[in-house]
Amino acid sequence: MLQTLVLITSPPYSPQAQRALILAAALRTRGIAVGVVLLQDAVFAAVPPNAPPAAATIDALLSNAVPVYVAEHDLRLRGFSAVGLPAGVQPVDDRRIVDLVMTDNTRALGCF
Amino acid sequence: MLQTLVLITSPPYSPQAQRALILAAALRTRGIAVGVVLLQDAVFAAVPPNAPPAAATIDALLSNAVPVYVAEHDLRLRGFSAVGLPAGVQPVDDRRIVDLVMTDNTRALGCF
Amino acid sequence: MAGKTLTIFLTTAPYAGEHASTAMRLAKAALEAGHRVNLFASADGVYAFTAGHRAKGLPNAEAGFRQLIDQELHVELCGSCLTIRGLGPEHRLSGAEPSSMLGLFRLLRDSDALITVGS
Amino acid sequence: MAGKTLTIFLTTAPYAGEHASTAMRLAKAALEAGHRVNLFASADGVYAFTAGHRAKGLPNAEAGFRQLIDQELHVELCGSCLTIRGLGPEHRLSGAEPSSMLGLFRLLRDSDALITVGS
Amino acid sequence: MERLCLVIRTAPYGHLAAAEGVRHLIGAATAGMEVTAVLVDDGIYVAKHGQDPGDTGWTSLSSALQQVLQPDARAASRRIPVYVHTPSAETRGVTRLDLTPGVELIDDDRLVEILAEAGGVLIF
Amino acid sequence: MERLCLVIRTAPYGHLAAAEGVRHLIGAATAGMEVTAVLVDDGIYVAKHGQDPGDTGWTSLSSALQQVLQPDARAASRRIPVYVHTPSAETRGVTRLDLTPGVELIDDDRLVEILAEAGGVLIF
Repeated sequence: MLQTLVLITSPPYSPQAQRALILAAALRTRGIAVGVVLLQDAVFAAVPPNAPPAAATIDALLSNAVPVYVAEHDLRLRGFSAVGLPAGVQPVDDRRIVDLVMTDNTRALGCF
Repeated sequence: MLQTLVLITSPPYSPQAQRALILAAALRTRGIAVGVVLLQDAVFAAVPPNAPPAAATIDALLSNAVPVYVAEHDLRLRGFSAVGLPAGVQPVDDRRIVDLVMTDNTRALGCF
Repeated sequence: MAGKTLTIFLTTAPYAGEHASTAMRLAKAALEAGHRVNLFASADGVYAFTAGHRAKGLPNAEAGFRQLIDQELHVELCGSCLTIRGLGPEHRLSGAEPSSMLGLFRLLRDSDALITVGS
Repeated sequence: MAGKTLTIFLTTAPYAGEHASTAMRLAKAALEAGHRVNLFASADGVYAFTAGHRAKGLPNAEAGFRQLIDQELHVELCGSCLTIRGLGPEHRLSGAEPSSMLGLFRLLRDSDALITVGS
Repeated sequence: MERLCLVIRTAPYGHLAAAEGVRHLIGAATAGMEVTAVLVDDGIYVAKHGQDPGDTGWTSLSSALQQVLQPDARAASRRIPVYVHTPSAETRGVTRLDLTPGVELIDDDRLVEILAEAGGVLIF
Repeated sequence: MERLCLVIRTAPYGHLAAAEGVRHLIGAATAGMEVTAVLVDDGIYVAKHGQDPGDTGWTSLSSALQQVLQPDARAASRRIPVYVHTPSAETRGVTRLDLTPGVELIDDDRLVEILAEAGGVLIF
C-alpha cells in the first residue's frame, strides 16, 4: 500500500506548515500510512516546549503512530540538539531522508 | 505629534501581517496616532466577509478611529472592488499612499 | 509636502512576486509628486537591476526601473550582494551603481521617510 | 532501493534562504546512495545556475551545484524563466542546460520520486 | 509517475508561486498530461473571477485558468479538473459565485482523497 | 533620520532576511549609527545560542550577534541594544537561558515604545 511522506520546510506558524500537518493527520485518519519530515525552519515545530498549533498537531501525529523525522543538520544549525526532542521524534541525516523518500511505494508530498 | 503609518504587504493569515496589525492596535492603545495601509496580498484582510484574526483586528482598529487604507490597484488586480469594502476602509491610489507616507511628522513602519 | 526625500529599501527578486512592482509604483508616484526618491536594492533586490529582461505575464522590472532612473530615481545597489551573486558591471543596468552599507546609511540620514519593500 | 530516480523541482533564488542548500544536500545524499537525480530549476531557481558567485556567510550554490553536476546530477533549467530574467548563455553554468516544461514532464514521467524545494 | 497534482497554496500576485502553478497547469494540459490542480488556503484566490490587471503588465490568473477549464475546441488541450477547497474559500468569505466557472468545490475528505491518489505532486 | 531600528521577524537560515538584519545591525554599529534591533516572532530564534553551522558554509547568526553585543575593545563598534520580545520567545518555549548573553528581554509595552521612538525602521 502507498505510503505518503509529507515534507515540510516552512516555519510552524506559517499557514503552509499548518496545512501540511493538517493534511498528514487527515491522511492518517483515512488509514493511509504517513510519515512527516521536518526540514529547515519546520524543525522548530519539534523543539519542545513549543506552542500550539503546530506542536499539538505533532503530538497528535505521534500518538497516532505517525513517524516524525527531523533533519538533524537543520536542528544543529539553529542551536538545538537531538537530545531534547520529544519521544518519538527521530533525528535524521540527509541520507536517511533520501532513503525515506525513495522507499518503494512511497510518495513524497512537499515540501510545504 | 508623531503619527505612525503601518504598511502591510503580507497576506492576512501570515504571522507578519498579524504582527503588524497587533502593533498598530497597540500603538493606538498607547495614544499614538496610527494609520494602516494594506498593499499586495494584505488587501485580502479588508475584503468582507473575511475571517478572524485579521478581519477582527481591522474591525477593532476601525472602531478605534484608526484609518485603514487599501491599495485600490491591488484590490482590482485580485478581482475585488472598492464597492464592497467595510465602512471606514478607504480605497487609495499610489499617489495618496505616497502623500500619507510623506506627511509631516509621519513615520512609516513597514512594509510588514 | 513636496520636495521631501523618500528611500525605498528593496530586498526581493524582481520576479519573485509583487514587491518590485510595488516599489516601482510608489517610486513613480513619489517622483510625480515632486519628491526626491532613492532606491537601495539589497539581497535579491539587486537582480532587478540587471539587463536584458524579457518579462511576460508580469511587469518588466528592467524597463520600469530604467524609466524611473530617467525620471531621476536615484538607485544604489548593495555591492557585496552583487558580488555574492556573480553580478559584474557587464550585467548591470546603467544608472544603478554599486554602493555599500555606508551608502545606505548616508541616504537614510538625509531621508524623511523610509519603506522596506520585500522580505 | 538503489538505482531509482529522484527529481527535485527548485523554485527559489539561491541566496533567498535555505532552499538551494537543501536541494544540494538532498541531491548529494541521493547520488551517493546510488540514485539518479534530476534537478529542474524554475522561476527564481534558475539564478542558482549562473557563474561567478562569491558567496560569503552561506553555502555557495554555484560551487555546490558545479560539484554535483560533476557527480552526475542532471540539471535542466526552465528556458522561459531564463529569458524573463535576461540570463543568456554567457551567464550560465556549464552542464545546466535550458529546457522547457515538456522537458520537466519528460523527467517526471521517468521519476520514482518528486520533491518541490522552494516557494 | 504519470498522474500529476499541482497544489497551489499561495495567493496570486503577492508571490509568483500562484502564477507558476497556473502556468504549469496550462503546460501540463497542453502536453496532454494527466493532471489536476488543487487550490487551497490563499491559493483559492487564484480562482476569484474578475481579476483586472488593467495596464499593469500582470496576466489575469483567473483568465489564465479559463484556458484549462473551458479549452478552445481548436486547441490541443483538454478540460482539466481544478479543485477549490471549500473550507479555505469559506474562511475567506469567498463563495461559489465569486469563483471562475468550471472549478469544482471539494471538502476536506475529497482533498485528502485527491492528494492520496496523485502520483507526483508539485507544490506552489 | 538619525535613529534606526531594525525589526527582525523571520527565523534564521530558512529566510535570508534574518541574516540580512544581523548584517545591517553590525554595519550600522560599525558605522557609528544610533541603531537598535528588535527580535520578534520567529526572529527571536536569531538570538538562540549555540547555532552550529559546522562545515555547511553558513555563518552562525548568534555568533554574529555577539559582535554587537560584546564588541571587541579594539573595534570601532559600540555596544548596541538588541531587544528580544519576551512573549514571542515564551510562545516558542525559548527562555532567557537559551539566548545569547547580552540581549535584553522586553514585553509588549516596551516593544511598542521602542518602535514608536524609532526614526526610521528597516524590516527583515
